[in-house]
Amino acid sequence: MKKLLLATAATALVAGAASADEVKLGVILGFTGPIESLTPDMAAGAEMAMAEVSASGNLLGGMTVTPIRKDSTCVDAAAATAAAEELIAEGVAGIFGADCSGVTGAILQNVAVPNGMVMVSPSATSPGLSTVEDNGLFFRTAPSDARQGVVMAELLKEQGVGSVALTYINSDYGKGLADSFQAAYEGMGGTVTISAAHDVGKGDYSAEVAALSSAGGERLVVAGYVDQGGGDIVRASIDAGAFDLFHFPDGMIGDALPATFGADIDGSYGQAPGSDNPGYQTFVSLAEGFNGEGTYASESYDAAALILLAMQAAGSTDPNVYKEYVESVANAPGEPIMPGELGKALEILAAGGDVDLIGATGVELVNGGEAAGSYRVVTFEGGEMVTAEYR
Amino acid sequence: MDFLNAVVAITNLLIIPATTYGAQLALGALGVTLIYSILRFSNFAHGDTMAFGTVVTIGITTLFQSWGISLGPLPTALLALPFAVAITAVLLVGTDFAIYRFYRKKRAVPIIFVMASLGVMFVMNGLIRFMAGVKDQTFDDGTRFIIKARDFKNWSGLDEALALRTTQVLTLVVAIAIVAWLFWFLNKTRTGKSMRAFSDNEDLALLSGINPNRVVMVTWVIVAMLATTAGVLYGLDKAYSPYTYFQLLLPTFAAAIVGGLGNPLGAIVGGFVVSFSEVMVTYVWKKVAIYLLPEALEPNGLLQLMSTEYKFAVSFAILVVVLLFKPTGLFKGQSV
Amino acid sequence: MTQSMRAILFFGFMAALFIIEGSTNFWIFSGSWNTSLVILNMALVSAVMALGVNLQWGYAGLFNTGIMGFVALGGLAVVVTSLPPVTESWSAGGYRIILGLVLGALTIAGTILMRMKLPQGRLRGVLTLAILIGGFFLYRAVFDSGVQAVEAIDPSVTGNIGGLGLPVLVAWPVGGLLAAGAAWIIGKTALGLRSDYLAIATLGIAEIIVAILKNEEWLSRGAKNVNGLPRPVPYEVDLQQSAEFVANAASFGLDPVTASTLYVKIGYALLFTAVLVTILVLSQLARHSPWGRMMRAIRDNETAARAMGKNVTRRHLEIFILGSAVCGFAGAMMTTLDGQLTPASYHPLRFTFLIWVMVIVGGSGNNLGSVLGGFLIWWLWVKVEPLGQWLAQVLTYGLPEGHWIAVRITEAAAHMRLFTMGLVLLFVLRFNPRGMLPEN
Amino acid sequence: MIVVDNLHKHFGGFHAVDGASLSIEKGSITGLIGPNGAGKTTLFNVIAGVLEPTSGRVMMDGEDITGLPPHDLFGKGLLRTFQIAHEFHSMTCRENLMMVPAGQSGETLWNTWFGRKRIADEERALRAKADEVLEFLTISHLADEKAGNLSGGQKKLLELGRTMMVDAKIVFLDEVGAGVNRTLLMTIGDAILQLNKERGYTFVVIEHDMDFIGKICGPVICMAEGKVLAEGTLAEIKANEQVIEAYLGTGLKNKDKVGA
Repeated sequence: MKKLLLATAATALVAGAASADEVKLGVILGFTGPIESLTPDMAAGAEMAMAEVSASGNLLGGMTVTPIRKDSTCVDAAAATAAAEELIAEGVAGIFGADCSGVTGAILQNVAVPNGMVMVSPSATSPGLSTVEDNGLFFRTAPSDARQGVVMAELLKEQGVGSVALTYINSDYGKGLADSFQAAYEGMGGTVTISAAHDVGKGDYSAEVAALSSAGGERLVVAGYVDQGGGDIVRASIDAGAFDLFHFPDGMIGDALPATFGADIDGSYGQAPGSDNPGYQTFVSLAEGFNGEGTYASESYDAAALILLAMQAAGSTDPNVYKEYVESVANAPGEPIMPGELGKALEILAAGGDVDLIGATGVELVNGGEAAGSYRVVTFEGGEMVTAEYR
Repeated sequence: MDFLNAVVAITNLLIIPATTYGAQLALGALGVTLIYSILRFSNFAHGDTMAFGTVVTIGITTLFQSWGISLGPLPTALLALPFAVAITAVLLVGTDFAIYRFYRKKRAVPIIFVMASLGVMFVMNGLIRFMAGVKDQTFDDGTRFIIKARDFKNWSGLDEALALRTTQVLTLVVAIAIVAWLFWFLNKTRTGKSMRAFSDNEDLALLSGINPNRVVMVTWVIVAMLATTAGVLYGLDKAYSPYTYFQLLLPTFAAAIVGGLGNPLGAIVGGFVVSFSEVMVTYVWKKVAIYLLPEALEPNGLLQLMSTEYKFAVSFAILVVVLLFKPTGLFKGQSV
Repeated sequence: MTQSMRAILFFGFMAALFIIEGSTNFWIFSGSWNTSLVILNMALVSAVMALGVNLQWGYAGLFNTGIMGFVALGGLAVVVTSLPPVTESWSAGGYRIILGLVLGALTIAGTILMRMKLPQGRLRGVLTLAILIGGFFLYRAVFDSGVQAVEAIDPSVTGNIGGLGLPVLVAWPVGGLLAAGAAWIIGKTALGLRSDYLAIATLGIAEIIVAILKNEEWLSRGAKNVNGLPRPVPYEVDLQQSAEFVANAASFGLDPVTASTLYVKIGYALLFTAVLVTILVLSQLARHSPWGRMMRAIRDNETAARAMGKNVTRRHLEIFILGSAVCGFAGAMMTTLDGQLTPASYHPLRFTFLIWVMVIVGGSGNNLGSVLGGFLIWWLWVKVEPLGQWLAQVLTYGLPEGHWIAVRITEAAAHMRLFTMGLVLLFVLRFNPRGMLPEN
Repeated sequence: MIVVDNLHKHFGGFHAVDGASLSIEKGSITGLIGPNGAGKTTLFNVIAGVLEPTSGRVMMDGEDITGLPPHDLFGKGLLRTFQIAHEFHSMTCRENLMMVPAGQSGETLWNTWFGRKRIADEERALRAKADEVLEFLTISHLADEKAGNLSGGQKKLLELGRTMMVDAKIVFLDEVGAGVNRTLLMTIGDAILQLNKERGYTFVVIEHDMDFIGKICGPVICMAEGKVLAEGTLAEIKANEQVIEAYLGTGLKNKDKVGA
């Protein structure tokens, strides 16, 4: 009983007003619901950035960062809104999240914008979110799909691929990417033999593979995530001898691909945002106690880092002040910052310098918080993923 | 040659996967149907029971692997399966003892049981996530293939490939063995006969001296076996994740009802009806048509009845149609 | 304790929870009126949904697990009512889509008509097949080309046909109507089934409805969601920029941000309360009338009710449509509150089974009970999360940081939500099966 | 009044009613007896529209009523009670009675909201009528009791009472005496006789208690194995060899009853 009382007291203290040397950040992700298997790594990635900053002791004269986790449920907009309101009540200085575009839109419109709170999502890619009136408060580190579709189409055409089968995850990310790719590719004279959606969490993908392979095509474009059905489809296609060559957009790119499929996908191509960026490897090796290669884990690290660096640049934890600085710390010019160098970045900023967060994903923000930039083209040789070029 | 190609294409992409998936669904549906016929309610917690059994199997498999025990070319999970069945059976019998028995004594209406099973579903949902987290888990080891696609192409010289995975054969073999055993058990053993008598007419069965508690317990044990096996086979063939297993509840129910709730044979047929319809309705028949039809008739379109987005809707649509025109299912099941 | 005393007590308790949430920062309470009102608003919507389910289950004993589908249709109503029409889409293919749908409907109607006219036999079977197959291909040909044309128009932003451009409040009754229409079709076909079967059939039909919303982009933008739906209340940002409002807020001693967010939420709360009270009053009036008596008789004993001259089939259909319409109404309210339609977010655990927990915990058959259940369970649904985190803290108290048990428990805390709902449901079913406010 | 013509009702291979033909005189109280499993209740259920007949016809006052749904038959004045009491258990006795009359304006949703006045008037009249019926059945003291709490016999009375809420033409009583104590049974018997005399109800009564049958019934019909075995007065039936055979054939269970 005594323990219980003590714990209650402790909670009450934690929940109390932010002390002067502490800055709270909300971490709102779908810890339950359809993407519950991704969110632990995403949260860990973001919290890694926060811990790094706290440990450096350089944030605004030695402030520590406390993450406060809330469940967005991914699907329940009302519960997510309530959770976000609780974050506001707890006095957070910024919100990392949310994840799924649905709840992200709801929190953005109903909580973040009204309260003037900065929100950086690592994963919401819906093009629809670009049109939401956000007062410059909303940012995302996941790249927009529109440009990638064009890049991917160009790549395939240049390699002389005239027809592909296309499968996409039935979410705003997959659908958006599939749409932009199909439009671009067909505009260049290519043929998409079939465009078939696959759903998250439906385990059995025989119907999709059957449809894709009987429609045929020189390559299979898999606009999905390795651990959310995309991997299963690749596996089933290889197993059935339906496709040997694939093309992978960013959601699929990661060391999980060569690790899972080895030489089976030799000759395939893919692209992911990134300049010649060793940051990703650094991030993965720094990740402790979680899987740094998890989908969106690296974007999460960058998102949290962005918020904190912007605070330092602005010299304030007030969202309405530091929102102006998010783009400048994300983009050139400035000293490039790799994962693990956040402490250094804070020092430079404190001294009045400028930084360019490269981070784990080579984050680059354009017009109003959309991530963009260059793409790294990869190919698979001898069971290894190698960089072919940058464009 | 063209004809052979067409046959191979259909076998490879339609018949083999649909048969495997169908067998997994059938095992799940058998569990649902047994509960329905003997305990007289639709158990909404069945998907999570499958998940629970699989989680336990994964745990034990990991343990075995750490001890260096393996089954050679077969997945270690097979060795862990009996232990997992035992643990799942304990859980199910415990659930019955703590929850369902009370309502049985009160002779509550079936809907109350269904509601209680909803509660159990919620609780199990939390429980399995607490036990094994939320991540996808692959626990298949051993040899992956019996026939490899490329080997087959080289061997046969056909344009179309044929592949056969170990887990696919395993699913079928295990499913057939279990179903055979189940039918033998229900028809030949004393306990099985008393279960059938209990299912046909509870009051008469009680009068003739059958111990209802024993029947119920045996039922739960068998359900544990069916559910765990179904879950493990599914997980071996694909992967385990708690969210997916909850989603399995719906096609499983569809299978049980299409076949006729309460009828074991119906459950098996229902499983295959659902799996085959999902694949066939969304299948792109273009390639097969090109192989089989004279050139002049070659199709331009994909010859796809419905896009794959609707594959889940297909099984429900079949469910609804069957319910409307043949409410007791294809094989005569029980009505409430 | 009398029924009304109980009701007053429980609602008083509920009110206290909201007041503490708004005023006191202690334990799991956040001490923010904004949070309190956010929870309250969705609680009001949940209460309306629970009322709809109670109509079907409490009044007539219909086990409908397709609530999700009706709620989703309500959401769709907001899109097709309040969005401005996309004129390019209409000229590109909108009319072809409508024509396609009409052709599809004609095919089905024709089949039914033919089957009614002709005697059973081979001719009828062959004709059925012929009409269905022919109709299907005709429908697909017209419909698909229309859909392609519409979805090709600026797919990342529109790609749909838009709506009628009416005020968003009109969408609420439209949501009810859409749900009622669907319920009519479903009821006509599936209501003959008994309990378990009806449950599974409706569960399946709801999945089909959501699958359609998820994939028919010309209608709902599918997985790409519809953002920025119009609101019946002003935008906070506009209020913050209005000098008059800021001055008014200051006179209350509030800063503009707090004042504007509270203002908007109270606006919603008033609208929702008006709806809830109206539906509650109408339900109560119906309940305490010969109509309610007849419904209870049907629920108690269908056979006897039939023998006593009641047309049970028609009455079941009537109440199924009515309850579904209420759910559709609530679905439209919810989508308006969210400001967006996200078809992928409709999930049976949340939008069907949770509503059932509300009805059962509150007291099936009792309208006030359903409202109470809606409030309480929604409050729990939100608050179980901080409760779980608190519990995790208590359980891991004294363990070194990063200890695997502590990590495990903390990770699992989020899953307390479903677990708790299950426990609550089981406990109520076992120890208080008639709910907190039983039917009198 | 009712003519049943060569009626069959099969459940799978089991012929519950196997070519029964009978007619019931207007104004009579007809007893329907027979050993267990003779098909009496199934016959009732087919006549009352609960079950579709496999073949055969049912006529009422010269009109074919075969296969009409129960609520239509109710409208034609054909009412019934059940072998196992089918009370509306969560409703009070008075409500059980008040729900019976058809065409109450309060049964339309619109009126429950906007026609309260009319409903109130109707309810007053209904309530008075229900109280009258309760009085007649000597269970006035149970008016506000939940029907589910009644004893088996009281439930039977209540079911009989329901038939009195409207102007019935013919009432089918299924084992009205089962599980009812003797005193109560006599009360029921009196009520039936009185209704028959004063209101001109025609009754068809399934009953195993031969005393009761003897007391109230004029013609008696005996069924066995789904067929009509004999028709006549109770005395004639009792003397019928075939009838005795049929009862004996089913074992000794019913023997003492037929002899009693």
